[in-house]
Amino acid sequence: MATSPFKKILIANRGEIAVRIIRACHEMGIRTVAVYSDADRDALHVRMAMEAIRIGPPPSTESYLRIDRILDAAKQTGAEAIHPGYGFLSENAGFARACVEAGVVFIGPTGDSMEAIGDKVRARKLMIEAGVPVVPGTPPLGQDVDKVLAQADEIGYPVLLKASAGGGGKGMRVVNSAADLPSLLAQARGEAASAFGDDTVFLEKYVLKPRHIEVQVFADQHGNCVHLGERECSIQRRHQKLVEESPSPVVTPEVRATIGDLAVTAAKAAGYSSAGTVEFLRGADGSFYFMEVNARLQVEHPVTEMVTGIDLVRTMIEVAAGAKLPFTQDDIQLRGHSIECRIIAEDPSRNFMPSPGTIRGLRPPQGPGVRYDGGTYPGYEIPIFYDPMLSKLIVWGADRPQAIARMRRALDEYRVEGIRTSVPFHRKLMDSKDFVAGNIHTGYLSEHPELLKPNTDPWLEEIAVIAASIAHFREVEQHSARKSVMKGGSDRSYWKWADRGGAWRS
Amino acid sequence: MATSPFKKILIANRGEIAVRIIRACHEMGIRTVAVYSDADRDALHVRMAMEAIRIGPPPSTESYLRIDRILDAAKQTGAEAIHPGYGFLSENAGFARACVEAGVVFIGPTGDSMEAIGDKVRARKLMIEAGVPVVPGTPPLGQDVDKVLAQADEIGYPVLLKASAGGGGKGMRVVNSAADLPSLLAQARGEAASAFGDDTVFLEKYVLKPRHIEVQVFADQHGNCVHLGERECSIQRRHQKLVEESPSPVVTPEVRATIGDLAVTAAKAAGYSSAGTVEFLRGADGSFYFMEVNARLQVEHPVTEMVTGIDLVRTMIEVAAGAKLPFTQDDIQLRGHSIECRIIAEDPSRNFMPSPGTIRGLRPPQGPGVRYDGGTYPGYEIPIFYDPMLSKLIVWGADRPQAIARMRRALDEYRVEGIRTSVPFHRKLMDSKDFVAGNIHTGYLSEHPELLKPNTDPWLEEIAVIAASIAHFREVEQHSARKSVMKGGSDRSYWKWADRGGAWRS
Amino acid sequence: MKITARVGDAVHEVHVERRDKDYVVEIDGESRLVNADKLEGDFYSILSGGVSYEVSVEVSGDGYIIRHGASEQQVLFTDAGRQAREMSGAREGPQTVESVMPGKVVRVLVDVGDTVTEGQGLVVVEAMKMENEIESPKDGKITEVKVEPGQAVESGAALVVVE
Amino acid sequence: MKITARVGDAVHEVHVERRDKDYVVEIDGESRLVNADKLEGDFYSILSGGVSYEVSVEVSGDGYIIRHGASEQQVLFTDAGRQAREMSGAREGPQTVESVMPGKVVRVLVDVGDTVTEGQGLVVVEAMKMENEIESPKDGKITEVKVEPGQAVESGAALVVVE
Repeated sequence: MATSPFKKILIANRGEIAVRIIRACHEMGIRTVAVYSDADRDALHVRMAMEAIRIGPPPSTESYLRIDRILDAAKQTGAEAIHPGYGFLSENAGFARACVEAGVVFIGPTGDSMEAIGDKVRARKLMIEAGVPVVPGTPPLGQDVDKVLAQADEIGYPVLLKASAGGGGKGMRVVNSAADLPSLLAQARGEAASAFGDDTVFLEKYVLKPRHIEVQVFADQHGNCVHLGERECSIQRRHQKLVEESPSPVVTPEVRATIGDLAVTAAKAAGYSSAGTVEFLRGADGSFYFMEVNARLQVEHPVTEMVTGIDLVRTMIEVAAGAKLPFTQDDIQLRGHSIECRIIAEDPSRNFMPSPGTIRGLRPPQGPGVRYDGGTYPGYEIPIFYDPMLSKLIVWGADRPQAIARMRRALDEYRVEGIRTSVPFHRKLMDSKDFVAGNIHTGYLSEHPELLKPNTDPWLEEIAVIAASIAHFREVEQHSARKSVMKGGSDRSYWKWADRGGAWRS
Repeated sequence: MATSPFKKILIANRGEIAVRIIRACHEMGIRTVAVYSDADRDALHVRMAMEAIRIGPPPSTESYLRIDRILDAAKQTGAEAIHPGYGFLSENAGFARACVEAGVVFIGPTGDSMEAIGDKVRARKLMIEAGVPVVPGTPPLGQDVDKVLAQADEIGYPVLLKASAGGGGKGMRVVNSAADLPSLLAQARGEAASAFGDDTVFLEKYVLKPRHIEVQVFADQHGNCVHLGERECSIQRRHQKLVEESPSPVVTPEVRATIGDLAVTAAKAAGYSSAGTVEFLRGADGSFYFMEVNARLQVEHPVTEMVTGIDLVRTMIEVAAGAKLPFTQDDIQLRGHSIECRIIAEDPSRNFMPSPGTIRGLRPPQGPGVRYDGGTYPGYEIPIFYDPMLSKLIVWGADRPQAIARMRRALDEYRVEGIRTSVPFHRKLMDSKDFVAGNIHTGYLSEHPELLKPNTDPWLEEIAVIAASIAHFREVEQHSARKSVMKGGSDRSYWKWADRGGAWRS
Repeated sequence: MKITARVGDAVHEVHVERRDKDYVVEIDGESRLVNADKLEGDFYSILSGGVSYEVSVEVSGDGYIIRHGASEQQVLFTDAGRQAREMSGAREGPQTVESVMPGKVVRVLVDVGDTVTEGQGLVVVEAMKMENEIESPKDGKITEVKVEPGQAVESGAALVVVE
Repeated sequence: MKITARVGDAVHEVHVERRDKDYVVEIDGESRLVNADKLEGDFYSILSGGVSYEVSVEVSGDGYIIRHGASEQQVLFTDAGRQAREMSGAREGPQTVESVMPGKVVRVLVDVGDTVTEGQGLVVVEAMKMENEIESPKDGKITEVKVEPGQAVESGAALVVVE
């Protein structure tokens, strides 16, 4: 606390995670450097950072994925370290090495350990050698489709296509039959190439009704490594997480110790340092399969922070500067329950269709037990080039029922105008019997499309008609009044502009 | 959790505490009824409650202090219980009894126990009998000023004038010499009468450089009573708390156990139930004097919630419905450190002059470890009839230095436009060496007027001039542009209105 | 003022007038006195019969999106003639399929002359790193393709015509 | 555009002009290139020499209140004539003491003809449950009392005149 480990840190990311890291730095008395593409001149991370450097045009391949420009920005500003956030270059071993070569500390694992466990194929091999159960699967697939078909036959359908280089469901496809395989293979490769610049994919047995449960590990550069409990992330759409919680409703202290030890073993074997996540699939029978390691900070890290009381970003920075872990395994005590909802600019009632646009109005929820990690503000126009996540809404409660009740309350307070968001979906989910009982799996949402439909309470329809009618009445009334102020003026479109939110941004 | 203790609760309060209680009710699945004066039709608690009943004109004596109207509202809406919040009728034993007579549960202690320990004079007697050290003082003062002068002489100057009926510094005055006594006595009586409807005051020895440390107690109706640690509330102006924290930087676990037991003994002796606070003065020598009991929820309850993980408002509601305390003394574990800043609509650089007006813009701080309990919104006009507190900004950190660092960061994010607030003062305080070292006492602010002065960094002056100049340039430019849109129109004042925030509220 | 409001499939006849500081709102013949204050942004505080509603009212096309709690409801205001047209099936005849969001066309899945069925994918538009298939609103034949891969499109841009 | 800006006691000569999307801001002869985007409400994002400032700019009387972090700074724009008047001592002659806030007059502490000293309390105004003494801005004599106890006053209302 007394002295900051670094004087200045560059954040090689955007959106809520850049803001999250900037907050941690400012709390540590560290100056911050934001980088931004042309689409992000007015983004929140640029506003909040102490310095800001433009790194290129909107497409991430020309900006946030440009190692050379990011290192230039670090050199130009004298940043001593770089935090990569998640996504973009966060699991790029080449970037981690380039930082070291440029004399800048990379806040994360070394390039070597990243490659050792970050690559899914190599990680599987590592786990098999260590005796950790893994889901049956293949090495990277070749270009010969017939051979791929044979490999799939050997595993048995359904199979899962996965990108070697990335996470977050990009380049991932479920294949139910041989007939679907060629086209889905092409799609997966295309998506992998555009998301990670690498079209390598592989096949895996598709476990039915699995739960996604992951363990947070933390290691320093002195050989110390602990786990910080698990997160349950089974509520997903298109293989992307929408809701996460800690602890998992099905993990007992004994199971936690078992999978926690397994995760620590994996991290130590790879010479890992910094924060990392070991992902498992849990079958309906309670068996855990190793899935992959995310060699970076996760989107859902806040639920772990809420129950452990540990600031993961702060600790990453301290550990990157060479500090020993400030806690031992015995120090880690879980208190209460935390849930996170990823609020995305998508319309759940239209199958999560992207809903970019301008956020006209924004009221985040507040009050006890509510944490809001946002990356937007009123008047902000969401760029179409990047991830659709607007914010993470995180709550803490003394137990899971209290946390769910608090999340309901918080979602009811949360208001976003101008675009459609996942808020109505999240609210319905918090009322669903299965979620409340903890009976979920990664395919839960596709089995429950009713959760995506809008609410149709009759009283809600009534108040909606009342409100819309009064608003309309007032608009007509004011329009007439203003017309007379104008003394016959006719620039109606301008008035509409002035009335309908022009003042948000001028 | 399974079933709510009440179906509907009326909140006999306004501002942030009404909002706080509404949130707790909604999390428990309880319908809420707000009451409001004519000045509060558009207040946040009215917006957020499920039902809202008008109870009279703006002055609190005609609205929030009107027992008859509040009970009428409860009857009209079928509310089964009333939460009084703090201030107003919260420590009025007559109100507590009137609720019971009307068949409505009063969420707080019984009228009898409230009188037994709520009245400062009776409470002192109770404590003296129990052998708890108290500050030397008098019974309620009579009208004979000469007799009062004699009583003050007996105690020895400086003495403190205090209202028997109330807290929060209302009707409180420090008297340094006999010459000042008559006019200060009149002032104290006037203020007490207008704040509590009771002008009874008494004298007390004024302890020099004392710390204000209070213990949170919680009792149920079954004889169980625990303490939830202490709060340090020594940063005050005009005897009103501005910053509170838990734990206190000077209380050791041993001292905590001692004063905690003392507080529990006091609460049990009075047959107390619900949440209550036992206030102590701590002299520079480490000795504690009993000061008074607040037989209600305190403004600063959130810092206790943050370190204990216990929702005090929820527990008050459960206990009022007859539930046993859901925790024992052994269950209470303090984790980390929490600080609260009371953000008030006053101008610190003009000696905390009230700064009422319209909140044109509002951006509360967000992110990890930040809790914001607010009672306002952008466009809200702060009524002149009530307390100037806008919000409570609460942070949690793993230890005190982290909590202070987080509060600095949160204050830097917090923006209120249209009025002056205490934010700049709070920010300066968080940097002051004495505060950081925990070396504070209740007179600290009057000894450090430099904390009230605005920041005068040269770089801040430079950026202020740049920003103001560009804003001015843009305004002039836009004004010209619009003039030409108007084709010679001259309604300049209207345009200025439209440009300067008219869209906040129309 | 008379308004015809449509919520989903339901149609309501609404009449609104001011009475002092309040509004009298009649919906399908049932009248109620409503106090409604416009607050910041799109927010309204509405008191009706002692019940308090905090709603936000967003202007959207021909109507409004009303949000209450985490729920949202679209209310469309229609005049009688237009409503009749819509009811009698605007889906007959040639129909232009529009992009429902700004983005980049990554694939065009049909050619002029192709026969398509309702729900069949026509064009894939990428936005926010997500590929989205724009589907055919009805069975028919493609008479026009107005975009090509790589092209940037705005929300509402014409993609193909189905007849 | 030329502006004279006053911050506290300091006076700065400022020149602002546009250059493409940026502004050239010269302060007391020192020039810098500034990129400034106006965002929601009163917020500006300002980039100057790679440094990022998020400020809010509130219009206030003859100038602006600029907020950066938790700090605030008042910047007044004055023309030369007015500035000269103020510098030469506007405090000579009769001066009307105004209420600095809306509230209720609870006590008037002086009568016409009283001699007062700078800082002496003249009128007590109550707002937000707090009594506030309005003080005399200078030594002088009360020539007029414009309010009485119980009276409601707006911010800026004349209370007394000191000469």
